[in-house]
Amino acid sequence: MAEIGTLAEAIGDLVGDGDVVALEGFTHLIPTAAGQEIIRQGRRDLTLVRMTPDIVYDQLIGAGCARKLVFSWGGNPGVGSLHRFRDAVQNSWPVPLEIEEHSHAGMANRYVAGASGLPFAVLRGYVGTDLPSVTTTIKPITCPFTGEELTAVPALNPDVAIVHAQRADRNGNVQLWGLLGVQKEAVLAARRSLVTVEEIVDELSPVPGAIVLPSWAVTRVAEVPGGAHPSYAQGYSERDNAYYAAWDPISRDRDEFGRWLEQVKEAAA
Amino acid sequence: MAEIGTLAEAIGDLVGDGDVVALEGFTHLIPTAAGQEIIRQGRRDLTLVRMTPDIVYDQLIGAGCARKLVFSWGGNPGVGSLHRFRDAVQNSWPVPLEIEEHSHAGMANRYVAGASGLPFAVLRGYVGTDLPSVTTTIKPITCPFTGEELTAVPALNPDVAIVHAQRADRNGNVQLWGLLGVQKEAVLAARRSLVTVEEIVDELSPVPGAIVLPSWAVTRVAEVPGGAHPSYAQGYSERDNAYYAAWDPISRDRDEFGRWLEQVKEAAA
Amino acid sequence: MSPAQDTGPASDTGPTSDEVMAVAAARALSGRQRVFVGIGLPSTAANLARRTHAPDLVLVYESGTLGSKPDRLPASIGDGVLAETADAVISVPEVFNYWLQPGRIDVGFLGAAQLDRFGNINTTVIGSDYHHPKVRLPGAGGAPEIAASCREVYVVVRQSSRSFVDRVDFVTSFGHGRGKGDRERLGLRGAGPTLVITDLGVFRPDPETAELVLTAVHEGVTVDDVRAATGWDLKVAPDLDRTPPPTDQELAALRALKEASK
Amino acid sequence: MSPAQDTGPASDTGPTSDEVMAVAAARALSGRQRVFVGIGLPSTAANLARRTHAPDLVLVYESGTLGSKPDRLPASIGDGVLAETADAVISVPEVFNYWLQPGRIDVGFLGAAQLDRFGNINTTVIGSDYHHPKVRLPGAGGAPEIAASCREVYVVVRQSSRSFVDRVDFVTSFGHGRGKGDRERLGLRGAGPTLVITDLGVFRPDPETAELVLTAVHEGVTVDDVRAATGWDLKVAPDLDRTPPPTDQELAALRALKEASK
Repeated sequence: MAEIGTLAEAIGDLVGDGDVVALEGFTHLIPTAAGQEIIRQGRRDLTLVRMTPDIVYDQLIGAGCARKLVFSWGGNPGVGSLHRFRDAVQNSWPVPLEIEEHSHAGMANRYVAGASGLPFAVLRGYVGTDLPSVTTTIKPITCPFTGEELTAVPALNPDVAIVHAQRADRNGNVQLWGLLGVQKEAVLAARRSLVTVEEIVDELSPVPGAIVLPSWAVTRVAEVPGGAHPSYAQGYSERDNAYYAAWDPISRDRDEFGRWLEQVKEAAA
Repeated sequence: MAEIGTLAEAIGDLVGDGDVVALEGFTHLIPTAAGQEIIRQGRRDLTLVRMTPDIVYDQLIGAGCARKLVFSWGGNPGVGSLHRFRDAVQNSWPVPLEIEEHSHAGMANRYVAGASGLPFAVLRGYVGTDLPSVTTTIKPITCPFTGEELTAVPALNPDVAIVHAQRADRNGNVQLWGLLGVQKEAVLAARRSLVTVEEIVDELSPVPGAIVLPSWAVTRVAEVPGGAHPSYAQGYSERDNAYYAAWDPISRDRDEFGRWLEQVKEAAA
Repeated sequence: MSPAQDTGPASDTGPTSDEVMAVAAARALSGRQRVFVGIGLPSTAANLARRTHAPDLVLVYESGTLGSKPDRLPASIGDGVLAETADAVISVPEVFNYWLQPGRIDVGFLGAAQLDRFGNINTTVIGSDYHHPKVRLPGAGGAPEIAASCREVYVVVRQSSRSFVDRVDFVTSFGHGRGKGDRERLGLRGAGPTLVITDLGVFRPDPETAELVLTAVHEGVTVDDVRAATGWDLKVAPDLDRTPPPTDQELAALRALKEASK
Repeated sequence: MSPAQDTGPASDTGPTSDEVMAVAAARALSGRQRVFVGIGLPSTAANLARRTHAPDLVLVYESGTLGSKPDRLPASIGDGVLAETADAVISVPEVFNYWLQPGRIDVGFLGAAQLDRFGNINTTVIGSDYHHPKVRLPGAGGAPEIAASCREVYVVVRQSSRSFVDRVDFVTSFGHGRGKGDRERLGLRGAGPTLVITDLGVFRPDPETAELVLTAVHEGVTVDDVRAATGWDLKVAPDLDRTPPPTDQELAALRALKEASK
């Protein structure tokens, strides 16, 4: 049964230095508030896993929380580059950042394998590209029936998965809808999980397109209205496109970013 | 784009003698009317694929349409045995029936592989059982990362998949809800597909828990109200438990079954 | 003397042997356990438990329902009431891959046509030749992977010397193989059958050998009755228990469940 | 002389080079094609096509939407308007496994940071050392499998001698490798890049060698302009076309789409 508590408690209890942490949400329901709480609590040496490390990971990387990034697309969507990510890769600032780079199909299947209790997944992927020459977690595998060669990728089983959802009930059952990304897979693949939600309600009335994560598949729920800002929570908020644009100059300059970081650290969760 | 037509035309156009045919629907939305139309059109030498060959396949097997059955559980749910199935396996009546026997997890994953354009699927399955000794489509596979041995099963790619759904719109987009079974996977795995529906509507209004199969993923749609009887279509009909019970004495006796068969053949689609 | 055969519930009669079995099986479930429920006796027992002492029990059906709360006994694993009352409805591939396979389910609740001394289950064929069986049974369904992946397996089965055999004709679902350590050798993660409940008594695997041992007899059943209905040289636990008879409350709840499903 | 650089739409001005490119790319789509759409230029072109000559175009986005019908340009592949107007919303694993991988999509519409003479795409790093790149780009996203599995791939990219190179620094998405037959040798099922549209012209692979050949130039662009913006010894098709300029209708539709997305 998921325990319901505050965001600060949840991060304190679930995320430790050196953990493998996946914050998921595919352009929708990105758990940015949880990422900023990780910054505030000063976690270090994290292996950050995420298909699309956008602003939320640019912030964590710039704050020096990460030792390694496992990802498939790192950009500020609709705007351009993630400058903190680039600065870390190109200049090891503020700390060196190891990367493990995949494609979306590969990352999605790695979560599926993790959620399924399998050590690997099979896909038609990466063929002819230079990714297998730089990423050790891509290997060939042969079909035992046809002899055809395909590609295998290992399961992702993060220590902690963090996602944002629209609602939970008081028993900790979680409901989300709209673009679903890989949130279910990330939660099910992880050893521990935190779901931040827009609101906690008495009853989860059915919503078209919604999925439910039963309370017993979730470790912790925290009510964090607006916790996905600047992304959005369908039915609750709109994407703040101006914030994505405004992030570019903050991210581009180490001093600007430093001032942003001080503000985040001073803010209460 | 799915073409909309009659059931009789659809079976005539899509199902040929010797085809591999999957009628799916996991206790809900079983396309029984389509099965009876296959009987009526006198198809022979079919390889019938279905996780739960219940009454619909007992009828097809008893009518002599099938050469082979690929399945994981063959019973009259809540009642007992499928006597036409047993008579075919034990006594080759009316024709011999080859069987390829799996577990539900294996069959489900075979459809998933088929829908995914992969030649095989991996699962933790069949270990220690006698199934691999009698079924050639179960093989070991080794994880290229951990060295662990798992089980592989080949993809299912039927010539035709037939499912029943609640609704379609006039463009052939299909909507179904309630227990979803493996219908999506069966349709996507097959070369051709037929969806019988309770009704064709102007617009598919959203329904909680519903999925949509876009028209371009379906070959043919036919309006067949009650086409899932004696199973049910959530929101349209109730399961006819009395019919399941009444099937037992019909199925148990070759002559009783013969009389039933004559009635089906005389009925128009 | 054995209890009366099941001739249908009647509120003024004592418990039938099937009712004793259902109540005993229901009592084995408790708390917030996640139970993967097969249809028939397991479903009856799991629903009875949820309606009596274990209201928080999470019922998972292979038709794709998580947390079903039916108010009557479902007629099949696909009964609409399971979907309508579930916390989540998912596809069949998902229930097996995301929920069963990773070991998220505490108890797999299975029936059997044949069960052997090491808890192996046969629901495939009776007779030694698979290709020319004496009786063709329904087959595996979800059972092989339920037996492999749940943390524990409870089996509920009507007992006779034909169903309780030394060695099953066909291993549909792996129990303890030919003895202790076989599951570990095969890399199976769950503990396998830890409890077998029949219409005569209760059996548990011997911790040393994994052989099923009689640990309790139901009201009105003797050890000799059980031996007569067992196809191997049955061992009896030194501290043999007697199953307390169904309480009035349990019996009423069971009969109400069955009545509501008519 | 090249057309004016893109300085934002204004209804009383002629088409910018980006607008010419978007219109040319939109024209390449037709009928009921299923198009897997990347964000940016591909999304603009695909939406323009749907709003003009190809209303039945099926737009598939990797965020998990099948048949999106946005009334404005989505700001990202996860824009809410894509989900709200879709025929079906599915998970990200499903879009890649059930819809892209089996070859259900007709056209994969991709952008590129670098594109080489054989249509290979780089969106990973600029510089020869992956571990110490000159410029770290966003990476692969969905592109490697889009390039592998769609029946055809169209690339739309702003052209310069830096982006149009003899050989990409890193093969993020496989085009035609080092020439004709490489895709078949690797077992790739789709035809790969069959069309490249830039702000200067249109390129197609030579049927004999798979090398990209200039097949059309846009209005106001000379072959020398194109050569100057190409990093290899460019071949020109003997029957070189000239792209008809955007019609008033096309331009109005494009500007309306962009305006609505503000």
